[in-house]
Amino acid sequence: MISLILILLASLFFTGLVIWTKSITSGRKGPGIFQPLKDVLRLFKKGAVYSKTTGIIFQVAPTIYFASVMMAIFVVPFGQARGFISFEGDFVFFAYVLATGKFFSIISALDTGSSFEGMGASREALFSMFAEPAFFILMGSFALLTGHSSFQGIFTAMHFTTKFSYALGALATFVLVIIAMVENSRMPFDDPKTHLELTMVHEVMILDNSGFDLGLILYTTNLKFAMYGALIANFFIGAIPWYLALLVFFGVQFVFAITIGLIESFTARFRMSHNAQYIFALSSVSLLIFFGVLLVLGKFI
Amino acid sequence: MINVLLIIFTISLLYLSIADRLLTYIKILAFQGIILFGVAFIELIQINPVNLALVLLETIVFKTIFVPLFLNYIIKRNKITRDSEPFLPNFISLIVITLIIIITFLLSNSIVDSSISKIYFIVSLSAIFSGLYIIATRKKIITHVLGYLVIENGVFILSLAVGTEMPLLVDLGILLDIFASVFLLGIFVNKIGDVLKDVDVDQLKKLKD
Amino acid sequence: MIGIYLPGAFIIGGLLLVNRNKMLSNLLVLAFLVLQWIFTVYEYRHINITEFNYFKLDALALLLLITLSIIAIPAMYHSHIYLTTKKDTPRNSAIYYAATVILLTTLSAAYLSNHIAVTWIFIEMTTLSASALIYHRRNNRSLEGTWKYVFVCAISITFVFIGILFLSFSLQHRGGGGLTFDALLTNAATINIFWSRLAFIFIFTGLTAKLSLVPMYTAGIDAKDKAPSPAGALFASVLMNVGFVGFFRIYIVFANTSLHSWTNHVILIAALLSIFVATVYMVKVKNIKRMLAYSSIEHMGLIMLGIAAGGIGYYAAILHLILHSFIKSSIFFQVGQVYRVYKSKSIYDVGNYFKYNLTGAIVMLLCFIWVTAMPPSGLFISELMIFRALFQSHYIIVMVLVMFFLTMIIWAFGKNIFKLLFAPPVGFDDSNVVKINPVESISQFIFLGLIVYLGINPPVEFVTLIQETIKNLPK
Amino acid sequence: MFVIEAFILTIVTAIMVIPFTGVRWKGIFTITAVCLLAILSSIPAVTALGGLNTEVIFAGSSVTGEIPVRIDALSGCFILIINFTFLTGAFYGFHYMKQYRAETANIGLHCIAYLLVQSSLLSICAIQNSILFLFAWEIMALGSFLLVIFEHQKKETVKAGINFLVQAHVCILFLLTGFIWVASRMNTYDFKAITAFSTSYSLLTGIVLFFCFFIGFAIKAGFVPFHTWLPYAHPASPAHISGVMSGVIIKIGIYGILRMLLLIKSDYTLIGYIILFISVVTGIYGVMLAIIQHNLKKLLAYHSIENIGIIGIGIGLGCIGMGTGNSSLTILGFTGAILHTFNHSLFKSLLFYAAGNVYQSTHTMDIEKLGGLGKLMPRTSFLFLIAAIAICGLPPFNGFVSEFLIYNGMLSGFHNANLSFLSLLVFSLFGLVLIGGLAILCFTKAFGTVFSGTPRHLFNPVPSEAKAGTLVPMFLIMALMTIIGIYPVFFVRVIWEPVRLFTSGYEYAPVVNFPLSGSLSMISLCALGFFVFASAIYFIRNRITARRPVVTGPTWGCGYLAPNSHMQYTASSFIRSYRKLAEPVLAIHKKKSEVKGIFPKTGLHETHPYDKAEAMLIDYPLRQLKHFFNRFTFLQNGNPQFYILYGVVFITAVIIIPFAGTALTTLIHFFNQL
Repeated sequence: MISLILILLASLFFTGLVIWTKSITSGRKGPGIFQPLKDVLRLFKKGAVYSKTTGIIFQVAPTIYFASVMMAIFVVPFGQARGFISFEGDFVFFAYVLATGKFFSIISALDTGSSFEGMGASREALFSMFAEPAFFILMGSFALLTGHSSFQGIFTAMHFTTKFSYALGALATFVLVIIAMVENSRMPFDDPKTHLELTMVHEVMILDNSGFDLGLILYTTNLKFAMYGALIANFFIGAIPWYLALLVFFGVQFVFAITIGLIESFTARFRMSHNAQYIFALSSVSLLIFFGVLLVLGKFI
Repeated sequence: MINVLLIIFTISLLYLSIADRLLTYIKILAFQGIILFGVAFIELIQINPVNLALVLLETIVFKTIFVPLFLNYIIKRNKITRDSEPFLPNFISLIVITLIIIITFLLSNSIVDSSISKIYFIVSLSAIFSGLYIIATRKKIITHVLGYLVIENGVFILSLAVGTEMPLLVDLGILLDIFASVFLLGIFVNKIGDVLKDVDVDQLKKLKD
Repeated sequence: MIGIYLPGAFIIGGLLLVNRNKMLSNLLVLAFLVLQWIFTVYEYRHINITEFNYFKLDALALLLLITLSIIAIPAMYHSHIYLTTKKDTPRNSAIYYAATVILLTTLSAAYLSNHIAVTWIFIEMTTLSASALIYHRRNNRSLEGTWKYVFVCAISITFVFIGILFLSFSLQHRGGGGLTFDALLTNAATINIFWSRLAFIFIFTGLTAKLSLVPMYTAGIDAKDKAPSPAGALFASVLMNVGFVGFFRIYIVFANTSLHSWTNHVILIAALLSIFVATVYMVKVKNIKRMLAYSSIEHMGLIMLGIAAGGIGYYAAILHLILHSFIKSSIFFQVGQVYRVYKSKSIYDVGNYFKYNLTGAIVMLLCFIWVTAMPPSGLFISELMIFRALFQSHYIIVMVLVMFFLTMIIWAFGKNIFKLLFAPPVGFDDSNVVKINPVESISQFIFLGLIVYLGINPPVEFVTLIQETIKNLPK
Repeated sequence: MFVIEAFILTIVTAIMVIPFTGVRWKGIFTITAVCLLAILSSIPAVTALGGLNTEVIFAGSSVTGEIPVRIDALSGCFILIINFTFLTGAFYGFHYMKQYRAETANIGLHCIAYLLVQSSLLSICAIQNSILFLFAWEIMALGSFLLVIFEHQKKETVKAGINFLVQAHVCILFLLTGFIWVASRMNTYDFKAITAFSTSYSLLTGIVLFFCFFIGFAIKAGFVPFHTWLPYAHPASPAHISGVMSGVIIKIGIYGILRMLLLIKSDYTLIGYIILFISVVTGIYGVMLAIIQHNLKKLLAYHSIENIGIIGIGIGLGCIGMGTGNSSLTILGFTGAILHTFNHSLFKSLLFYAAGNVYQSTHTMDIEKLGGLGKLMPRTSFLFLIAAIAICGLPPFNGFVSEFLIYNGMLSGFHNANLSFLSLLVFSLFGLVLIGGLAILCFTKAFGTVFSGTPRHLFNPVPSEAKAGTLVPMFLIMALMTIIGIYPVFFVRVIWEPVRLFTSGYEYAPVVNFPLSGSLSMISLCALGFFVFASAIYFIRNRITARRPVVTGPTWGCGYLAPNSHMQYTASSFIRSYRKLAEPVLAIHKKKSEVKGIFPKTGLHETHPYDKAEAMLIDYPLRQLKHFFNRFTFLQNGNPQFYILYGVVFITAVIIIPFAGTALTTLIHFFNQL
């Protein structure tokens, strides 16, 4: 329950922080941290323009997208405190429920019958497909390490005992950060600020959304960031007292947001056709983690 | 005496291999009939007279007179060209038939059983294989029949080997002889000549897969 | 009884030959069938009694005689339909009927004969009557088929005769009765190995012409193709059985000598080659009747495999032989109908049979299932047992090979049959298609049912007869 | 006992009556018979699931021996699955076939075949005598063949049918070999002999025997590389047949595998490893090929292969659990497998029915021609959507539950696993996730191009929603899917009995409770929560947006003002980037002419997906074989001289070869003596 509140809190400022970092690095003052939130609220108040081509799917999809992310957030724990929902194998549910949302956003993009939105949809489907194995192998490795298969179980039972396991944690953080980038269509994989539809992923999918729906989608992006931030934070919280944990949580969220801002400021977008390879490389990294876990457990003889 | 006759029979096989004209084939067949008559007469003298008469009648009337005349009639009636038209040159045929005779001779040497005189075995087997060889290497359908008749003669000799103990088998051989020759030639004279103008083997190669 | 049967049947045959009256010929045919059945029933009551020194009805003869008598009825019926629809001249019909009657009579006599020479005579006579049937259509091709059949059969019969001579050489006591199968069997142990080896190989090779096996199967294909379908049915069933009788009786003798395993190997090789050849040509041929003829080769190969494998394979082989007779005859009867619809046997000209003759198409479909030995066909049971026999005698590679070939055969067979049944025909004018009365298919349905019955739930008597047949074989 | 007799009576009566009735009554009779058969067979099935097995032994004949009919929980479970699918199939098919009523004979055959397939499938689950089992098996194969070739005017249909038949025969040959093996050693055809056989001979024997059966069943089930018949048979058949076929006919292969696992006592660990590996490959390969298909039904067919892979993963895990004594792995694996079998039968039949509706209103299955059907056929598209979500294994529907169980099986397998098993587990984890991701790609493509957007092709008449008659059974399936998604605990409890059969062999402490019951109830909570939550938000959204102004206009064309339907993103473009990546593994025949010059002529780009496994394992060997066979076609050359020669050659060969053989051995002996 507590994690839900914290994530909601983090989601309020996360994107703003990213934008703020980017402005600072490019020498501008930049908008306020809550500007994205204000945008969303403004969108909520607006009317909508619907394409003649679209049907009910198009109208339902943003809602389901949002709901799916919320469902995923319910599962995320906060240190020893369970998430809103917690059970054995809940990370499977986490990944799959996110996929449900993605499924809807893809078909809603295709529902517009546009020459561009399908492009984004295609990429979104492909990229997230490649990102998922990495996540599962990562979680599987930790499940193996800890002997638990729920988020909460894994995170509470995880102790970085040796130096080697710190390396594993770092790798895992890296993987999760990249996954978050992919899932949110951020910089090295996608440039949300580009002006060429041909090179966009997420943004081009929602070209036709407007009004409340668009607001919902934008806010969902914030939520998703905060959610991944929370996951990463959980790696470091472990069994420390709640006030420290709170500190760590927000610290991680801050660092995460600023990192994203920095990455976006200083790197260029990958070539679209190479994206798949990079994302797939994540699985390899996760495999490394897995072998690392095997080493820790002494299964490698 | 039997041995002499059988050797002459074998020599007739060699002659068969180099014969060019169909008429020569027929003459050789008639000649073989006479030899068989002699062999049968000497070999089967002890069996019951009715049976012996039948055998002798078959050899002399059927093999030496009736069949050659009939063949002659067919050749004339169907206007078959006189040449035997082998696929292989006669020289090779001669060598092959000689080889056949030699091999059967060598083969029979390995037989340990003494109850059968080997000469029958050698001569009949040579005749059978020579007949098969003639069938395989001649172009005309009529030569197939001729080759078949040579085989029959060979079989007849073989049957003579046990003729005294089992005359029934000799009778069967005769039956086979009459049946097959009459039947094959019958088809020939009635149908093939009418339907197919040029009596070549190639005419009968339509039914295939 | 055979003393009455043979002359009686020959007289009927002779009368049929000279008679030109339609009504009378029908009556005569009927009379023959009645005679045939009386004979069968009588012989069934008097099993294992020697008649006229040379005839003895044993279990195998009884089984095949009953099979023949059963097949004879629809064969005559379908011949009747064939001749009436074709509006043949009375002379041709007369020859056809007479030849069929003589064929059936000589076959029955050949089944019954207990002397190798007598068997040989009757087998020779079957060639004679069969050739009349092959030449029935009286055109170039049928003449060619007849000529080849007669010629190849003449040679093969000579081979058999040579084999018999060798067999007589091999005997220690060459008495008059020395060549009856019973005598051969009792003297099997004292037989001369050298001569009997030669004897077996010659007899076997000679009989393959009738058996439809490699090496002399060739002419039989043309015969089954060129003969009218009802006659083809007889060729592919009872005529093949006569070859089997000759072979099997001599095989029993050899199985009791030291040559047993050698004969098994010879048979096995011939059987495997047969199945292989059947596969090669089943894939290739586009003529339905020829395809069926090749399928007969395949089945005979399977039967021989059963014999070669021994054990349960003996039972399976006999069962397979009988079932195959029924299925092959019914499928040939059905092909007659197909020919009447399309006026062609080529697979390119036929199609959509389902539309033109529903009952016939269903029969054809079932026949396909039955003949390829798919359950619920009884042939499946016999094939299963043959495979089991192969397995038990450690011929596993052979089994795998055969299974592979059978699969290819099913593929090829199925492709053609389904083309016939379902694919629309090219260039076929269906404005006046011959309507075929479903009644004509009843016999086929009965046969199909019989096959299932005999295969899955054989009556005790049937099983005993087969056991009786194979009792003299070593276990 | 009574049930079995009534069962036989029903099927015989139906087959006798149907050919002689009017075309309308054929359908009604069939449905009645299907219902009767279903009810009759479900009675022992339900009691078996309750833990009360039925065993009746018929006397049989001298050939078959005793015919035991045993219905245990595993059979019962499959019987129920079969019955449900066949019922919905019959009701759907009844309406689907209405437009073919002119072909009376064909319909009659179809009805009979349908009944035959149902009854034979049910019998397969119950009969435990090899011969009768093979009989039922082949009747099933032949019946389904007849069902497949219903539209036999089309050349491809007959071709697909023959392909199906031949492979079904290969399948039966493998089974036959296995049964013969057992029968020749144990001298009985009873299934119990298999157990006795595997325990009395070496471990290796058991493994080889199992794989003999496994290949046989795998052909039916469609495991790669034995799957090649499947993508042809499914598109060729009418929709309800595709549904039934994909739903249950291929599942009978799964039944067979499970049955053999119960019967054969052997080294389960090794068996499990192999099954697991094959299944992962099957799953990935199936879905990889599914994505590139342009024919909707073919796409679904390949997807069946994928799902068989998932089921196989479950079985493989369960097997390893049996072998290593990890009972929770066993339970989770088999529960996942059986539940997924059931689930797949639901959503795949639903998908095929929906595809059938599309086919009936548009008369094409080419995805590139379809589009925008969502508005014309809203109910069908809704049903397709639900099924698509379910088949991708996404919550809150049933597909997720079974995949969740399998995932948890993998996770529980992590405990006390050795290195090789762990590597395999990670491989299969990776595989399963990849399968899930690719499935999403596949079904977003399918749904997106068929039902979303604008039509790509002008259909005349304009496609319209299917008749209510076809939709009712579909909604029924959907309801069941939703129920499983929301309340899986009940279903897991139902299949608890069959799963327990697999654990019964343990000497380890028997597990009484299901290991994941807590999670499952949470899943149902989540699913329900998801529904409620999403509806609530949608409700709020509607309340808010109701007061706002709404404008409709053309789709945003990024400044281009005259877009048309051809400019829509197509299915091939949707998967283009995927295709580029997957090309090395797949065989895609491309035909294209580039656009050249300033005033270019028409450009062209066609892709024809093909199956590389099929090309390598079926087409190439067949071609070679044909060449080989063709070399022997000189035999029947029409020349009687040759015919005679064969005889001579045979005789000489038989005489000479032994001589030559002895001579050779003597020679070798001589050289050895030197």
